[in-house]
Amino acid sequence: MTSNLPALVIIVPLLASLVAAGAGWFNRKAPFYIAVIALLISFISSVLLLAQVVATGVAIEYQMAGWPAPVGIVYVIDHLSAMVLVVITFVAFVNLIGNRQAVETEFKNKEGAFNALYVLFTAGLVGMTATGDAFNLYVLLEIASLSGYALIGLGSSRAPLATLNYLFLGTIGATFYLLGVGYLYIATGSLNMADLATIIPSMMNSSTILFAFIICLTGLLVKMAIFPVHGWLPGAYSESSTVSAGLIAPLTTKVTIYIMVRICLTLFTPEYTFGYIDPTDIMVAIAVASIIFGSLSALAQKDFKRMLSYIIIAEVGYMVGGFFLGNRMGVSGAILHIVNDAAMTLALFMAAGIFIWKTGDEKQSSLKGLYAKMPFTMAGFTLAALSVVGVPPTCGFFSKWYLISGGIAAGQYLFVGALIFSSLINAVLFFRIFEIALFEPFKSHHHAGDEEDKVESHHGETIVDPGVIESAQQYSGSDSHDHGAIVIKEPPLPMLVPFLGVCVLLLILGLYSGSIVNNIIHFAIPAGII
Amino acid sequence: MFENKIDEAPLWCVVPLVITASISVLLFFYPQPFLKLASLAVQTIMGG
Amino acid sequence: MELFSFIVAKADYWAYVILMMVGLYALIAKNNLVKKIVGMTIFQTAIILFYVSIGYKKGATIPILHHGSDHGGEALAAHGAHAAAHGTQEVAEQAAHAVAHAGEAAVKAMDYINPLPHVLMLTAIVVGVATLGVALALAMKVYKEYGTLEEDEINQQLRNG
Amino acid sequence: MSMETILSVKPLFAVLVSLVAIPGIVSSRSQNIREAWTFGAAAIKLLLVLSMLPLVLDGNVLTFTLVQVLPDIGITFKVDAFGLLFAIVASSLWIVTSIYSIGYMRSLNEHSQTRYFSFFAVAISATIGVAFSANLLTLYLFYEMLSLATFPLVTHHQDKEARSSGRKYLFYILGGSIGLVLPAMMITYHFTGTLDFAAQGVMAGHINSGLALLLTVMFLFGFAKVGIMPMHSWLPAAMVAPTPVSALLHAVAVVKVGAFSVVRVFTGIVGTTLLSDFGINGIVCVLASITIVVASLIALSQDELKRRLAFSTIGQLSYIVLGIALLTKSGMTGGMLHIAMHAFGKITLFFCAGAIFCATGIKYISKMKGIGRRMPITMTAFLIGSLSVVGFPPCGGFISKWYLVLGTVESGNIAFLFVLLGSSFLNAAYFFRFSTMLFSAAKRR
Repeated sequence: MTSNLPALVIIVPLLASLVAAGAGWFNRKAPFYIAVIALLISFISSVLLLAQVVATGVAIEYQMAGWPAPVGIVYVIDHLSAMVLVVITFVAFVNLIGNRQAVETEFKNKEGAFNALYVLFTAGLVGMTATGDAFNLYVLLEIASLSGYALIGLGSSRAPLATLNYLFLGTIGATFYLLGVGYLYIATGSLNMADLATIIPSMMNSSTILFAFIICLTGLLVKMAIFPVHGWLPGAYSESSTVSAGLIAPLTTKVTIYIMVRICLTLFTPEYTFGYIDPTDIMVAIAVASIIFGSLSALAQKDFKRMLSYIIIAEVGYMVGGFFLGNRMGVSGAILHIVNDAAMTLALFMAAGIFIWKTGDEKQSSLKGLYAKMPFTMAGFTLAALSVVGVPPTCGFFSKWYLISGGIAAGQYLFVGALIFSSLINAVLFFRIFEIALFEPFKSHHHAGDEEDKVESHHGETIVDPGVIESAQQYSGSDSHDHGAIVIKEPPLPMLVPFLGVCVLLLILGLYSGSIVNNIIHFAIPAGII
Repeated sequence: MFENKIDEAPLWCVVPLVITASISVLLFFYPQPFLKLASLAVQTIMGG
Repeated sequence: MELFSFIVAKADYWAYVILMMVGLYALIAKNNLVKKIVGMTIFQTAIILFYVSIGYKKGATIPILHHGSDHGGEALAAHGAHAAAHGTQEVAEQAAHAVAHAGEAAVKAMDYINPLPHVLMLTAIVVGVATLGVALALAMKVYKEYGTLEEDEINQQLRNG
Repeated sequence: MSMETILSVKPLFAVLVSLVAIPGIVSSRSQNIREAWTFGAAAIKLLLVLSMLPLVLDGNVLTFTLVQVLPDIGITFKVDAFGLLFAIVASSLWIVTSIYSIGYMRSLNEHSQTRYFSFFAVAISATIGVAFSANLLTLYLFYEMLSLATFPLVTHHQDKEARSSGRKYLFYILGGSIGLVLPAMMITYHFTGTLDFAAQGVMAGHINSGLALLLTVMFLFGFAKVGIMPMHSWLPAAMVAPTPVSALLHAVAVVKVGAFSVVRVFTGIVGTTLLSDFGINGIVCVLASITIVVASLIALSQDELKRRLAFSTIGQLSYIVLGIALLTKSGMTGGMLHIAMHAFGKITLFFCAGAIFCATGIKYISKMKGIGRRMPITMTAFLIGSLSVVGFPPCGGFISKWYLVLGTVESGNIAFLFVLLGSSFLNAAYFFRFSTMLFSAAKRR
């Protein structure tokens, strides 16, 4: 059983997507549970894998169907991929259980399709992360992308157009990657990453390899939506339903960055990437442009999810810039930020889901008075926001710490400045929301008075839990002279608890970032990088 | 402007300010704890 | 003259590059969504052709083992140089390597075209078809929503609505 | 004297105790139970802090590392003499302020008192955290925590004025800490490889004079809570907060955290040798002197009592910076003592301002004529408080001023002596003119 864990991580969601699609015809609730169970198994397996890798210190190589490398396709679980696997499966699992209500209402009669796509997308990402084969990576990339397009396309009425734009650019990106792999194959005759890594150092000067590197990297940069090829991202993420955005936004860009790290370090080897090509200056310049552009554009957004989307573009800049600093601090920061940013983005999109559940739309101006209405949700949201700003001891601070340290060590002061600038802009962005939620009285877009009923009837059943009512009474009891009668109404516990869990995780990740770096990331970076 | 009637703030307000005012005076006659701590700190910084 | 031979020697590369650019142009510059989708397909097909061409060797035969027959090998050995010109030497060696592993030491890999890129492209074609399907489905939804497939008209509607 | 480093969880508990009380505060069913939680936490905190006093007076240092967050840097607590001095001031005044808060908030029937007491507890935790920080990263962590915890307190009234003040507050405080302190800290770390506070600083030998000057100035302005001009204008704006907040936070906790951080960084990170060798301390002295004089002059013209007190605070904070930057033993002792002495004096003044507002609803000095007749106890306390702030005997403020004056004389730079004496005259002017008016005006009428 344990020896087959690497297969389990991907096969279970892959099969579950088929089962869920079929089960949807017979039972409307079954697909959801199938998806949850599959993701849970996948999550547990990846945690076990990570534990095993950390304990033994040796990468696990799993031969699919028993064919050895370099002929067969192998899955390689090392420190880096095990960690990213945990991130992917965790985000997928928590986002799904946290948004159960939204799934039931937004995808009525499409439960089978939605859950199948959801799990398939996760399977694609998991496969991309685990695979040790450059072409297999392309296939899984497309599996993830295609199910991602379908998930996003199920969103609002504007979603199909946004998705189509995403599809065009996504296809360009993936095809570029495929072309790059083709050139690699011409030059080396191999598709196995480990095999390639042994061949490439002997043919450093080959222009074919250089071309392959550039084309692969370009494809991945398009896929991760770095400035100036970011155009598809804000539309796609903000028009999709919140459940899908909560899955895709934290993972797609982050996994693509992981792929970039993997390709640059494992496939092309650090000697080639940083020693021979040395793309630091140009890549950091692109990253800086992405950070500054993303932050400034976020400032102009009125829609909450759209603002988050632009923040993601800036965060992509953090990671790309940090990685291409080429020193241990910078690369550590980039890899740590993959984990941290996934958690932060998940928390923020889950918050967006709760806001939409509460107010019915996603304009920032609809968040009026929410601190009084939902203190627990807003406490969690505040924590997530502060993490994005980079306030210690939340995790956002520590990845920024490594990134800035790396920037100083590499002498890239522009990058350091951009990071600080973006922190300040993020502070402005989120405090603007805090202000709206704190200072302006709660106003519903529904007719005054019956908004609570509206929300309830809109969502069919509302689960009222005793804790919420109790706290409502106690608040109105002790502070009865507060503005009129503000009734606290938190979202139902199945929605609130996962969200708050993720928010607390942001703190835990922050406090234990030292252990994460020392025990995992340290081993994920080749010794050649100092 | 005000009548010559004594009308202080609530007791909960007056007590603390009397306490802090007394401490302010007390510290003139008995500054030892703070003075010792400060000179100890200065000693570690400036040496000697 | 040298330039000419350079171009001719890599004719398949030039073909795929031109096709790719045609596709990319349509993807970026065309206004109609279906034309964009067509461009995307051309773009993907260009890459498929590229892969197919790198697996091909002049005069080589399909990779089915010719047991007990060696005339093919002798006849085709002369074309080894052509294979090198195609830049596929390493590929050929690799194929030889792989076949040797399979236990058929007597078979000369030079006689066969490299099947791997072709097999890979089967997958890529499937991916391409799937992408095309999703894209067309989305285009239909867009048409239902806006009643048009022209991007500028859609944008006009978005601005007004 | 035996210098020993003792491993102890006491500092951690002292920091956490008020955080632990928050669930109690939030879930209390009545106001009295809620305030009981606050008092309980405050009392335990003070006892914990005081229990460390004998050990520290014997020259020991208590440390505790909570978690190693970065290679070589942990969230680490260290209790030394200076930290303990500040912690005693903050934790003892928390109790007093809690009593005062009850009177003030209840008599004015303020809204959201639960929120108020909760964030007050967070703020006090953060203050003690700053006092007990063993390295700059830990200090930064608690400094930011304090900035954020005070935001809901400053904007407590949730009206338009509170909103714009809140913005200003965050703009200076967060802007300073993220924009200046964070990069300065990271550059320091890059060159020295450590952020631990050492007796002689850590920069010497690693950082050249130009960079040291730049970093010092970045720290000085970045810790905007110390209110060195031009980073001061958040403080008068923050006076929209309820008076107990102004009293504890803007006379003691927040502003003194700024002063404390500056002192810690100057002595523990930059180091006195580096400061004096490159003459950086002279520049700091000049900046502090300008702030002292200008703030005192502005204070003279303020009609709103709390704003006058705020500008007075800005001036007094710079005394602390000046005292340290003189780099003489007396000056430094005076600067550190001033953290305590000024705290007790200024908090009295704020309490009085709040008491006046509670009893009469008046905020402006021009309307307070003859109020001493009506509120003799309050106004006597006010007189004592202002005597202490100005530095007259028999008040605590005299002691610290005395050492500061000695410090200027020791440093041999008479100009700063004149700054001190001159500003004291200004202080006297703005307090006593006011105090005498309060007592006498009604008679004339």
